Amino acid sequence: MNKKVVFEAKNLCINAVRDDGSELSIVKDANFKVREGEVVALIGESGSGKTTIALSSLGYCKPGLKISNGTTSLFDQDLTSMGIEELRQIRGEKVAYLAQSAIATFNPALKINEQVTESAVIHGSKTQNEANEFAKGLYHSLDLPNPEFIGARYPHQVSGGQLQRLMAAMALCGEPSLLVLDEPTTALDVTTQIEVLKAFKKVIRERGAAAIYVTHDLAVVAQIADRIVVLYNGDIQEKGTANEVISKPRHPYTKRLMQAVRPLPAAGKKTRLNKTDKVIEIKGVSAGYGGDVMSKPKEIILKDINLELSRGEVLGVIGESGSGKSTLARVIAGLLPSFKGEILLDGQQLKPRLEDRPRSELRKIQFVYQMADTAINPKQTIGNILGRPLEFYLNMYGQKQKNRVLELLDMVELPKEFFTRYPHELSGGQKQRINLARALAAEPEVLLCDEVTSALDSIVGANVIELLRGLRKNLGVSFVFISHDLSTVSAFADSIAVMYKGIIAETGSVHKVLSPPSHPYTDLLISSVPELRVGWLEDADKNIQKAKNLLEKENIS
Amino acid sequence: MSNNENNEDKHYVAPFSKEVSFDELQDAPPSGKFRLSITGKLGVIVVAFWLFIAIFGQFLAPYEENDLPFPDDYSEFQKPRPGAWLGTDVDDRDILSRIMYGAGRTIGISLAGVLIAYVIGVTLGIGSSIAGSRIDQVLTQFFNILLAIPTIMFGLVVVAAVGSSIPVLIITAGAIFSPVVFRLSRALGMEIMVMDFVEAAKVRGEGYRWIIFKEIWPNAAMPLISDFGLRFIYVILFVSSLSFLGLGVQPPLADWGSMVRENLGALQYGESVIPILAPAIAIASLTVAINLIVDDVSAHAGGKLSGRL
Amino acid sequence: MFRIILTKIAAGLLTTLGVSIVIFLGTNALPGDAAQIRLGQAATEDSLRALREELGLNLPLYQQYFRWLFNFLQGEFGTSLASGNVTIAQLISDRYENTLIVSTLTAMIGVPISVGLGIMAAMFPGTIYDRFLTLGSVTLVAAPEFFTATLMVLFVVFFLGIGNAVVVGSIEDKNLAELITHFILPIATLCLVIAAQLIRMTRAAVLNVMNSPYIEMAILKGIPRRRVVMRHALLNAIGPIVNVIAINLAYVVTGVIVIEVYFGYAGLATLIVQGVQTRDYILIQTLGMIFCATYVILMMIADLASILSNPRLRHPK
Amino acid sequence: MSLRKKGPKIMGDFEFSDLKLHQQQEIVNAVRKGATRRDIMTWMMAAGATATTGGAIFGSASQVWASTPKRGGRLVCAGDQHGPADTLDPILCTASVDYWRGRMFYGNLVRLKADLSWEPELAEEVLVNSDATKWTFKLRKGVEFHNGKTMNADDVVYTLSRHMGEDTKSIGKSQFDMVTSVKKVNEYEVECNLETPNADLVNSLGTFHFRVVQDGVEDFSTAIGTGPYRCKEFKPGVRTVGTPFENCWHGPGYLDEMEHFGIGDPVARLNAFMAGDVDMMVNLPGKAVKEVEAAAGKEVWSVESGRYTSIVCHQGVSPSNNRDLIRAMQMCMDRTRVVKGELKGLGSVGNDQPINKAYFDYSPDIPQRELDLDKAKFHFEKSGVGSTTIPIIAAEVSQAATFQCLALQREAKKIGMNIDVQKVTTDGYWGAVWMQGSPFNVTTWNMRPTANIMMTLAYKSDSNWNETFWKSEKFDKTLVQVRGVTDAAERKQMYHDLQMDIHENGGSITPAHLNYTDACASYVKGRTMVPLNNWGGAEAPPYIYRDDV
Repeated sequence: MNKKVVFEAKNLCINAVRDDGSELSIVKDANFKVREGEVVALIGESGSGKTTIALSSLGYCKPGLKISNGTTSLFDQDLTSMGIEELRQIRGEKVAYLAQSAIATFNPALKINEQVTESAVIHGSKTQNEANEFAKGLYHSLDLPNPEFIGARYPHQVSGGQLQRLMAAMALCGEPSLLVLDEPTTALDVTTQIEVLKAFKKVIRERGAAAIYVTHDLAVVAQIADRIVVLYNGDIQEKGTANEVISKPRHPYTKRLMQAVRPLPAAGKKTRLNKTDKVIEIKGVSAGYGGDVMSKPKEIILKDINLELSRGEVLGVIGESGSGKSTLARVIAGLLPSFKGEILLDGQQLKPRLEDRPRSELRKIQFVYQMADTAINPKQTIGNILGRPLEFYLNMYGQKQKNRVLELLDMVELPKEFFTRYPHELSGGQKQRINLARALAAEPEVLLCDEVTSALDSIVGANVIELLRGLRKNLGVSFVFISHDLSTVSAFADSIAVMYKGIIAETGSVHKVLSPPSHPYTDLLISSVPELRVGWLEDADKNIQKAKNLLEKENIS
Repeated sequence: MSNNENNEDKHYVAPFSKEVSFDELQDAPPSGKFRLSITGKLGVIVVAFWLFIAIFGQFLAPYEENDLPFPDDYSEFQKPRPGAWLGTDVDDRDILSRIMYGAGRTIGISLAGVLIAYVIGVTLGIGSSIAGSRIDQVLTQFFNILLAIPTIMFGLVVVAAVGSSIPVLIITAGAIFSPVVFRLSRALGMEIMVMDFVEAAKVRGEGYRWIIFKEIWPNAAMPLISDFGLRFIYVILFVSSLSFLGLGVQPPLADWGSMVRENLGALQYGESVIPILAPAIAIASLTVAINLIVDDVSAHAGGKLSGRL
Repeated sequence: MFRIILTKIAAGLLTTLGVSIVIFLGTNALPGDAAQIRLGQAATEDSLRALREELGLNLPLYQQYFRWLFNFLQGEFGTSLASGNVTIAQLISDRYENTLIVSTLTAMIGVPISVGLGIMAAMFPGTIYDRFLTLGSVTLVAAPEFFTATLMVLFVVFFLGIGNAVVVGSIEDKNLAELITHFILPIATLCLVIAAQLIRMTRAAVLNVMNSPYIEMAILKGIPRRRVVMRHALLNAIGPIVNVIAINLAYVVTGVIVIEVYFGYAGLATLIVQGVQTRDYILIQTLGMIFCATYVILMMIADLASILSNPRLRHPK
Repeated sequence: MSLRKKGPKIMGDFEFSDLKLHQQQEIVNAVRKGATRRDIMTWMMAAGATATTGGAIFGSASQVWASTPKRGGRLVCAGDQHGPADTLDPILCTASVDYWRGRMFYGNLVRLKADLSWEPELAEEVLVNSDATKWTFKLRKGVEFHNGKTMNADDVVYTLSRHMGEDTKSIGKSQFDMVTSVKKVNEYEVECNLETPNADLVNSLGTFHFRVVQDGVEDFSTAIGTGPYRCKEFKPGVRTVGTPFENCWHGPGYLDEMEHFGIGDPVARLNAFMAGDVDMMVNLPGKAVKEVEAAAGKEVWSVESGRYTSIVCHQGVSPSNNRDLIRAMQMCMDRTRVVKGELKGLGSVGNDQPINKAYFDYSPDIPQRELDLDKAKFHFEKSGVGSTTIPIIAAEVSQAATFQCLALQREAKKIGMNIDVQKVTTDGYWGAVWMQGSPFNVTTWNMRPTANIMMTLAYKSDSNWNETFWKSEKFDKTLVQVRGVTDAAERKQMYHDLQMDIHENGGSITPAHLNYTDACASYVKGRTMVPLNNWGGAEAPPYIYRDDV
């Protein structure tokens, strides 16, 4: 209680200035404090203003935003009244920032060490040599491989997880009193996320720095935060110690957030399936990139894949990035022709190449992309987007087409007014629903869903899964549901295929796959899913290490 | 709201009502529909003015392009005065009328030339970007070769071989500028081709026509339009460079480039500089106006971060 | 990386080869053949036939092409048709010095200044300085070269009273001061011409990079503006900037016809105009090849520069 | 008939430098002591100059005469079009830059004077037989080429024979094609035998293409001639530099160095001249005359000439062979505007025939055709052309070439004649348009040494350059006959008839004769006034000097 206040926001209001000069309130009257050695989590969904608030602690607003009222202060110094030069002295020196994507925030043209040390050197707190030594120490404590030499590399030469940790080093090199971490683990695979989280926690504790941790993931917050501030639409809804907020949420919004947290991986409800009615059979398929069409590719991604999908079944495909799960979907869709093996649709062999497949076959398999932002054409109205498959596959025109589009909108729980709107007028979740509706318009037998929820906030994602469940029940469509998120998959799928380095590591019903003894990689995945309880991180570590060791042995043999 | 030290550390719950649903928030409004800045609007006004003159100028002009306002006066480059509001030119003709006649010719030639360049460049560029690597390589290599040939030299040889006439100028300009347009539209096409929505159309089984006209074109249009403006300026410059070498629009036909050219020599000794500079100012006003619009179109995004330095 | 460089060089050679075919076929499609032009009005059937045989014009087109290409590669450009007895090599060697001095000095003076101004504009976007520069370069882009040149002459020579309105005499006879006064105008005009485009493109390239997250990161690290622009932004903008520089330098060598005519000095660009006027196909072919090769080489250098400036290509994983 | 003339020394038309050194000094001294114009004239006539030339010039230029040619200095001369086709081979010369260079480096057998009469130069004596079919040239002895060789008959025979034969490339061959043989009589005597009489042959030999070169020379990358300057540097299309040739038979050139190059663009050329970067420029546009006259130390160098610009009416095709249409167009031509508006008075009104008062044989008795819309209308209606468009193909082949078409078009519109001026590029005009069958197109002619040469080239039925395709047996006959006529009155009448014939029945609409108008700095002295080309007929190099050294 008596600890010194490092950062304080008082009645902070931040507005966005539109092109026409009108203003939109982004942060409304926010008040909170960060004390020495304390980690305060700002939690909320996209658009809640959490990043905006976090950045205000560096005296910074994104272009187009401005502080309209209130103050932010660092060690009782008012940041809002400082000039650019004064702010420059503080940034990097007293307060440091860690962004969501290290790949984007590292300058590709400069060596890592220069970027890590430059802030400290420029602010004069260290000489270049001191900074170099200090950085090496940080690399050690962040468990980076090759700490002596990693700094001499360029950003593209190290992995994403390492880069994320290097960004922590970059922030810590100036020994700041306040760290601002903006979703620093969100872009990472589950297994990597745990490692990075662990490293962050370790250095924060070691250095005794205060931190503002911005995230939408309650489970992550539970592992690292001392206090939690819950935001919605620029307003603080609830704040308190981590324990209090997580164990006894009081505000309805906080409660909703808690509900949306993915349940632990467990077998979902059993659906009765006719296992003999196969929609898709994949037999010995191999595929890869490079080289000529139909000949053996230069880089093989998928090796000898065998899978089956019954009518009405949901097959979850899980694995980390690079495991080949998206490639599998592309092979089924015909975007990437396989060079070996065959795929059967309703017992009929599919041509490997998309161009060779008849329209009737194309209609039966529909692809749903991960990023709704890029998957729907920004220059077409929703009516056009949804109408096109209708006229293309089903020869449906005019009023009939329009009626069907409205039905589809209804089916994905969107209002009819959306018919004439453009995609940019919709929110992320709504776009993803349009994305789904477009696939459904074709009246397909199989939906290939590629990470359809991973770009969405937890509540929105949960809603989309709910929608999928309903559709499946009503329409009897089969799903190939690709995700890196074991909890989502286990909640929705009937069976699971675990992919690891281009092969199917394990496959079977959800129950079978999730219950031990399983493949060590599955084990690793299961134990890496964070639980919503304080102290899980430390507990999980043992299991994760065990799984990792097993996996290594497996690889060797 | 006043929060003292003690309040701050207490568990805080904002007031709420049961009705509030806490729905998903709308995405931040898009950085906006395209709107013109003040300078952009000024540009539009000037361009519109010149387009009007280009179409109707020859009907509104006080004289025909080679008429003499003062037949009994043998002195050129007279000061503006009633009867010749912008003065007279090197051959004692009315500059105002010639600018009005020239507007149609200059703008017409440039517009037609750029249109040809765009028809060739965009068709082949976007076609190349979706046609697959073989055709793409051949086309790219071909246009690279054309790019390597200096424009003015190319124009010179063609015009010298077949003679200078307005259709020849238009076609030559079109041919000269098509490689640049090709390169641009190919790059744009490539960029859009890898977008998921194009792939979605492919997975749907759409043919090239749909992909080109419904998926790629609407997204490529804006950048292409902004380049169109710049290209237009370059064609004006190209034709006036040819005029300098005696190969452009042939006098006595009025066109701005050759008007600048034929009057320029008198800058040292002409009685009034207004008629001498008027055609140059016409070119400058049109091109600057186009640029102002182009800047607005292309600066839609960009340059915002450096304001935070 | 060497693979990439080799591919680039191979592509450059391929382009040059393609250019040679286009130029050869293009000049062959022009009316009249070399023999007719050389003999002019004195041509008789017999003398034409004899000269065609001598020049190899009776061979099939592809053989003529290879013969020409082979000779060209050996540096045997042949004899000018217009003059009848002066070799093309002689004509070129009489002029390359002027072209070289103007293009080199323009590159040395105009390019750094323009790029610097462009960077400055990108550093302070939206300020009066930026607006002034942007508007200035827009106006310059729009001005025909001969117009800029005339204003320069009026201002520098007749108003300020320094410099020469034309380049007189040959380079060897001049001391440094004379070189400066004689070449100041063509170089200054040319600098203005290329500055217009360079400033705009540099500004755009730097601003484009300035929107990257790593620039925001640099700002948040408290890096001073100068270092953000010069080290963080510029290093990533080198590729496009070098590309624009290369295009403009190629223009300075090959496209300066108006400048050369206006300032009365003999350079390679006017030589091609004269070649066209006198229907001197051999001259057109040779100069065309030299110009295109200049362009290809400059673009190749630009490509290499942007490869070298990009660590991803320089140090593949 | 004997056309024997003798000259002890090459004579300039009006130039001080023509005089012997002691004569020059005497004049200078006399002027210093306050001698009057009359004194000088009398004195000059005693020295051999004609009274007419003396009278015309001395009055305005006594101070010029008062100064002695000075040696030294550098002169930079700016020509216009130049390029790789620049040549030092006299028989290939086509441009004024070539003519000027030729005079720097070479000499002719005879030289032409301002009134286009001739006097001996490398030939000491010229003899012709009575029917002008045999010409004999007695060569000057002791004339040295730049390489030290002495000029003799072999060199002259070689020079002249280069104009002969089917496949000669000589530009001047039409003036020499009546010559059947050139023979060396002895070391210093050459004889030409002609197929048909030509009393004007010797005038031709004074022109640009008949510069004397050394026997057997084929390489013209440098010039080995007998002229007052030797070729120090010659780069086609770049520049030419000459330095004085010490052993020149009439003395070396006055300048230490003469540099000569081309500036194609008229605006740039004028700029260069006004800025003082060049000392002389060719083709001063009429509209800049005022400026040059107003500038300190700059002078216009304008020579009245028979050069003209004209619209050609093809007599072999319709509608250009319609006499009434031609007459109507001739009467619509606003000649005053061409001369006053475009040429700014540096030219004279044309009369639809090629000969003007610059020629010796000009007939002043032909009535001047004026702008007369009433008569024009009468003829136009009579022609029956009506509203049919009359196309004129124009190119700016000389000053006013396009302008004359516009001056015609404007007036023609008033009587309902619909003229369409189709402008094409100058480049390629002579090959693609001129004499290629179009009914109306523009043309331009430089002045020729005699009226007969001029009319023969452009109007004789069998001339290659009979651009109007006019065929008149009577005209042709008279034209050939008059070459042999010695009686002055008869000759005058015959030339009058010839000119009248073209004026009345020819196919030319000739609105103006153009001066050769150039400009030079005031200190450039020793200018000649030969009206055959720019810069005083390119005859000045032996005399020109700088007054300010």
